[in-house]
Amino acid sequence: MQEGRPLIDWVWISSNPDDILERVLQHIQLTALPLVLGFLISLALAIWALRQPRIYTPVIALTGLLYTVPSLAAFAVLRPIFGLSLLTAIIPLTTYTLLILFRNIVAGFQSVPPDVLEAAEAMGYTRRQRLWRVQIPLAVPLTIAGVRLAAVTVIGLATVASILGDAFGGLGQFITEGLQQLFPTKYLMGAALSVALAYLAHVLFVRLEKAVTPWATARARGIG
Amino acid sequence: MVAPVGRAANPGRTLNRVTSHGGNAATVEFDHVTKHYDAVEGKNGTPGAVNGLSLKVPAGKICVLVGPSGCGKTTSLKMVNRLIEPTSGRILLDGVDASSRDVIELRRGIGYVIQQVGLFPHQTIEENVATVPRLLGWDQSRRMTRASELMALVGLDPGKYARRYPSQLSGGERQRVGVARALAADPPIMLMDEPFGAVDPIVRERLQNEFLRLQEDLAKTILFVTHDIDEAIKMGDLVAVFQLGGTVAQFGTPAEILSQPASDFVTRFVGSDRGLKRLSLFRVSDVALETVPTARVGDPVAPALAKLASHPFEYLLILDHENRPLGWAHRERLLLIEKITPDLANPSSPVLDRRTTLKDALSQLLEADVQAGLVADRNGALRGVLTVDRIADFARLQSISPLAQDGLDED
Amino acid sequence: MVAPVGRAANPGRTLNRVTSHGGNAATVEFDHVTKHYDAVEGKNGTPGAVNGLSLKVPAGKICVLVGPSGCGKTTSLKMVNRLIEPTSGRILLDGVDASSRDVIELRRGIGYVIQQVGLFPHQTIEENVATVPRLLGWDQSRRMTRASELMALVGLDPGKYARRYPSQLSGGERQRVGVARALAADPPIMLMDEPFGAVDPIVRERLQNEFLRLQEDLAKTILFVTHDIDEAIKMGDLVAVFQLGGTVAQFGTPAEILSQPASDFVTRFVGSDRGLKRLSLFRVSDVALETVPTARVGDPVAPALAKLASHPFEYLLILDHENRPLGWAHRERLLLIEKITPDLANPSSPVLDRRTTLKDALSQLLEADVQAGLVADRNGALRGVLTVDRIADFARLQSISPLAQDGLDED
Amino acid sequence: GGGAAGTDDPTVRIGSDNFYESRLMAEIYALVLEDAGYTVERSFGLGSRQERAPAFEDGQIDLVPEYVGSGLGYYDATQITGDGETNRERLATVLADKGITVFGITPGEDTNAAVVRQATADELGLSSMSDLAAVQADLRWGLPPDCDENPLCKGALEQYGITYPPAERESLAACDVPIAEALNGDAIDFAWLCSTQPAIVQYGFVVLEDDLDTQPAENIAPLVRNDFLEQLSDADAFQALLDGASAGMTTEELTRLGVEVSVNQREVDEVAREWLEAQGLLGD
Amino acid sequence: MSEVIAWFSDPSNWQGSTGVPVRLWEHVWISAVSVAVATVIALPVGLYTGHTGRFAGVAINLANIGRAIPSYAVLVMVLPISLSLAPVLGYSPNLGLSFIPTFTAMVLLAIPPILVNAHAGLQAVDRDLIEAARAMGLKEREILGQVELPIAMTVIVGGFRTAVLNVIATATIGAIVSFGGLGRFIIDGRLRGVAGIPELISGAILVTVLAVTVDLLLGGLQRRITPDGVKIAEGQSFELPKPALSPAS
Ligand SMILES: Nc1ncnc2c1ncn2[C@@H]1O[C@H](COP(=O)(O)OP(=O)(O)OP(=O)(O)O)[C@@H](O)[C@H]1O
Ligand SMILES: Nc1ncnc2c1ncn2[C@@H]1O[C@H](COP(=O)(O)OP(=O)(O)OP(=O)(O)O)[C@@H](O)[C@H]1O
Ligand SMILES: [Mg+2]
Ligand SMILES: [Mg+2]
Repeated sequence: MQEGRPLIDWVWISSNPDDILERVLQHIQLTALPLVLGFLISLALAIWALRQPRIYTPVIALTGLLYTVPSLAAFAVLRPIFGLSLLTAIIPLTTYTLLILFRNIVAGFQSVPPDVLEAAEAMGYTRRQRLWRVQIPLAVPLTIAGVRLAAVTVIGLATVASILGDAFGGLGQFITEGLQQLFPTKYLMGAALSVALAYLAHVLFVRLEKAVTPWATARARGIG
Repeated sequence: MVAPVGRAANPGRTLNRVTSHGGNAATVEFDHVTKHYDAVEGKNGTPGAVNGLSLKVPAGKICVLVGPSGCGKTTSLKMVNRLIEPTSGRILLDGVDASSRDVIELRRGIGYVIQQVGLFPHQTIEENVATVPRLLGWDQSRRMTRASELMALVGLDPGKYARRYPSQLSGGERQRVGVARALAADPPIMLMDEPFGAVDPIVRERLQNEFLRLQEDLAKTILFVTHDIDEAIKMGDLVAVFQLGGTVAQFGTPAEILSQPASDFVTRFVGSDRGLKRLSLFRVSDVALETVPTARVGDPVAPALAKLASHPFEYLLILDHENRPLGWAHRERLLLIEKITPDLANPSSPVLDRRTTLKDALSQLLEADVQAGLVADRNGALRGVLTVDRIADFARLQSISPLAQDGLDED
Repeated sequence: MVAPVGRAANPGRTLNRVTSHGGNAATVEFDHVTKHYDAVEGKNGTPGAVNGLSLKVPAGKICVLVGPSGCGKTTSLKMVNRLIEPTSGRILLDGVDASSRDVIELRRGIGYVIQQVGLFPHQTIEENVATVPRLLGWDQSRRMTRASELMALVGLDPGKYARRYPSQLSGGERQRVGVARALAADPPIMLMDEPFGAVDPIVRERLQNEFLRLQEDLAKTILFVTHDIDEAIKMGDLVAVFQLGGTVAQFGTPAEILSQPASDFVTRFVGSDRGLKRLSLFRVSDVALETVPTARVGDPVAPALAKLASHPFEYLLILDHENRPLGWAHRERLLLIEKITPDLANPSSPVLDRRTTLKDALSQLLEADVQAGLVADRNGALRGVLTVDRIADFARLQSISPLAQDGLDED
Repeated sequence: GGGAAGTDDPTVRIGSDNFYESRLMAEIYALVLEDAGYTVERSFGLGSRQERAPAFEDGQIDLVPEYVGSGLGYYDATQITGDGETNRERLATVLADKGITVFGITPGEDTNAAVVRQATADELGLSSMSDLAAVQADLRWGLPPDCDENPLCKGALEQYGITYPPAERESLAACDVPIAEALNGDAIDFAWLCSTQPAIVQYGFVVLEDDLDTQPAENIAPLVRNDFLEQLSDADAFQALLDGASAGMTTEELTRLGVEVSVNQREVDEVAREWLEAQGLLGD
Repeated sequence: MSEVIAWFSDPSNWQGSTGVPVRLWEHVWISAVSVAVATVIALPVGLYTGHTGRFAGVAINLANIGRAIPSYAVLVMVLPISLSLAPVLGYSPNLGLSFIPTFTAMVLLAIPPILVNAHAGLQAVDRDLIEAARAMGLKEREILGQVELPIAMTVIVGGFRTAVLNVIATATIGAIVSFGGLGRFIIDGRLRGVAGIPELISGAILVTVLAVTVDLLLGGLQRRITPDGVKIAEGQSFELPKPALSPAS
């Protein structure tokens, strides 16, 4: 660290807005793709588990297993296979979302009150109608809570993708570069921006949850 | 012979207006229906949740299934819309075996109301009510019209409630929405499982009355589950008393159940004040009234005194010019005067409406100074006097030959 | 003058055995107590959940707080054990301001039973019951003894239930555990908030009776919340009818409330069969019985016929040698014989226990062929005859001067 | 722009390892090529040589700056020498089989440097690596995790009479930030750094002379895939551009630019462009 | 794959200070210490906010967002600080080099799930139950200890499990700052490129096996620590196991 240089170098920040924006967008991409993919996979698994409760435990075990694979190792193993493509970064990040998303989606479906399901059945909803018009909408709050949690987690994890190369660096790139340059502004900003992004995602999903569940009472929603 | 009242507690009701197959209603018949639950993980199966149930509900009638907890009421109900399939036996709807019909289409033609209401929390009241019409593919505007209509029918202002969510309603309001939703596609049959069980007694009473008033016009065939015998008597054209083990201890009109309990179990179940409960099935208009000595304001006293002399009663009932009763005057107060004046009248008797139930009438009489109820017609003119004795006599006659009294139309 | 019955529906009960300060009981007094809730996040505060409540409950009595939903019953109750602190006013327990006492120690001396029971799911029944003794530092064996004792007291076999968990009990059994737990440290005061609200009517009736029987021995001071007026009348020595806005519409004995409702609200709240309800406060033994012509089996017929001649009644009541009534014989059947034989007796009248409530007695009379109830003493010997007219007369007298009839001991 | 590039010339995919100097050289080459009208795609920061080399051999990138010593060592450690040009030729021979051409080297180099704190040097009288053997037991050694299999690490130490593995050893990647910090923070007494690493200047570390010449010459040269070169309209011009850029990069310049990036915390692309402009290597 | 098997069957990988047993022990040790310290920090906070409802929004939001803090960044950011504090505070610089940065990163990683679950577990306890306890004269401390904690224990241990899982998987990064543990195999493997992949995969397998084993053990603990009455009650209302990882927070 050079003498006299402030911990946070505002000049650098203000003179590199494009760089910062590019990295932020990259980070968002690194987070959003795994989230979407992970969500689709988890939803399918959850629907399957609801029809076939037996698979719940094995799926939890498997997704739990994937969750514990150290990310450094996952990236390193996948790189020779998938090369420098985005897939190498996306696959491990996706697998990390599965445990959280699957559990929450299932919990969401389970939170549908049995009397509501029975009423739907008694009114002559077909299985499909019941799924799409009753179960899925009512599973939304817990599902979004899961997506929110997964988003925050992946935003943190995505910083590790920078080991794959600058192209997948996202905000992790600032951390890597900042350390190589012994430039606190950079690595602090990398960390701070990823936390800020997490906060934004948090707020976004909390808002989204409110917006798509106008029926929920404030109490049912709880905190966090 | 006295014309019986199916359910007199709701004075506005005229049961007989509903003709057997009039309106949109269907017969429901249980034909030796049995349901055994399979043993599920750890739990024992129930040997017979319902055992050989045979029961025929005429179209347009309310049949109440009543009994202690766990006796198979809900199970019986759910077999009608095939939420549960019977182990054996058939359920016939208008003579057609329910099991032969497409289950989705069958259910859309059967309204279903449950204690927990089961409203869709994510849909507005309007959307909830229009659920079955939507399933049936009605267009938007027709659905919304229907929803408004039904909300008005169950006493909810559509302007105020249409856009609310169930969580924004009180328990009583939710129950009404539940009823409206079940009625949406004008189903010939309604199944109601303790629909008013979760609301407080005051609200429950109101909902019961409102529902009976509705049913007057709707004339659906209704299976109604409750474990409250008073509710059963009040709501039912027919009552099936279930006992543990899923059998019917007695099936009949409320009057039959109250006057001739078929077993000790039924006797205990209907309770120790059975005699009084039975009085609530009849109305003042069902009793032959007594005549008492009367005189109009302005009449000379002498003939009135003469009437009194030939009567065991010591009071004269004073009427106004339109024959409306003003009150009683003791014989002795008449001795010194010439003309009947209004100030002689002591209004210490209850005035009874002809549609008051005998139970309420008796209650009012017991509290009165002069235990003779003045019964007036629509214009307030005296029709006669009801005494405790008359009620007692009536009750005695009824209990001697209750079946002869029972005029419920059979199909 | 007739001795009134605090709560006659429980025939085994003798209220007056409890002396005012006898047993372990305390007076509870509300002295101008008001509670305003603060507005909380979004919700408006309630201007006055309870408004200037003044009420004095003598030691050893059950005071029922009854009223529609939201009228402040629960709030009032919770101020006694300071789960809620009053905005103004004082609550005195045996004359001592509750707010001046250590809140933990105060609460350990007040039993608390709620509708949801609030049993600890992670503790066995035994541990649940012994909660307060444990807090008070009793040793293990004393706690377990006490728990067994209490379980037996509320009718749960300790051998069978002690080691179970709450989730393994039925609703009614859980309520009993709730009561046992509240009684564990023999607190002088019990607060019960709709304790029997969640169980079905049959179980509720049983729990009510059991509790009244318990209270005979325990003689706690009890504040009991319900919204069911029948329960209030049955359980209360005193009843406070609350109305919306947190004020007391009427405070008095059940008899007062029923015979002299203080306002339209109370009238509507107690219901249209108030007169009959009031009859349930009295017992057959409270009514002056009629004497009728009687004859023993084996007696000559002639004197009996003579008695009948001097009596408006046309039936002779035939007794056995121990004066136990056998049944009625019409005058005409006596004309051709010489001695009274048992086969003359037609047993078509109800036999009434002296402890039967008048309401039940009336109900039984109304159903009978001969509407004259035979009242016997402990040995079955005839004490007299109760007719519908006698009950009607009794009711009229009661409603003329109900207050004079009311002999509930005051402190 | 100079305009050496033909219109049909393919995009140049340039890679680099994940540290500033490799990025810097890659950026210099990229800028020169762009200036000449080539289209460049940057895939920098691909990790260590071990991770980057497979990607390069697979053809996922076309060009990468390489240290001729370590680069040769990666394939055949027995061939390395202390002379840059020799190393380049040998590396070119090795890579010819793999379809890779080695362009001209920079005059400057960045060798592996055995480094101690000034205080340690003073106290123990250390100036060359030969001095280490006598005090080896007193030192806490910061060695890369792969030292065991690396002749330039384990082999070199043993040549200096140091018993391997030393008693007190921390596993820290060479030339990286943590190892420099650890040395500065007195968690280790000996570290393998890179000779141009700014931390040496910054923290005043003493570079011990490699008196037995165990470390190879580490001049830098661009490695280019032949299949890429074949697609160029003028491969010679292409090489001339890069050789021209490499020619100006002396050890002093490398060190100075390293300080610019790591100590003055300037952006690599900015420093690279500035240097090229100063060298007059950019068209305008 | 066969190379991975070969790696596992090579006795040299199982011996000495760089062998699997030592690395495993180091890994377990750092994980245990970090989670323990995180528990000491997070549990009281979660219990406080859960019991009182006070500061809940702040604490839970912070904890939730804290999940996004990159452990790697924490590690290298702490490194210079912990090294420079060594002479000041008098601890060994070696601690400052490897233990303190790894430990700090792991503690920060473990705090959010423990805190959030402790909070959510207490919040989920039926309010009537707490009121009943209060009415019986239980002090706030007793309510927490005798009612809320036992009932919330399942959820609380669930958060602990998540924390342990996260920490075991992530403690590998300690190898970057010369900390031992199973991360050594992964980091070293990476440095050795293609040749190191068997070692790297072996390391990853060891980490995963460790994590899953510990998770199963904790699952057993969780079941054991859940009061019987609560288990029975839940058995009656749930068909599938409840999510322990993310209690809808
Ligand atoms: N799905 C099921 N599996 C096994 N047994 C069941 C099932 N549903 C109900 N039973 C049992 O069948 C019997 C009848 O149940 P049902 O629900 O019909 O009673 P109910 O009369 O409606 O009682 P309640 O008044 O409590 O609602 C009970 O003994 C009940 O325990
Ligand atoms: N914590 C609170 N904050 C604000 N208002 C409250 C609170 N608790 C109760 N109230 C309000 O105070 C009034 C009285 O409530 P209380 O619970 O005492 O009624 P209740 O008579 O017990 O009713 P119920 O029969 O429904 O139990 C109601 O209007 C209620 O909404
Ligand atoms: Mg039922
Ligand atoms: Mg209440």
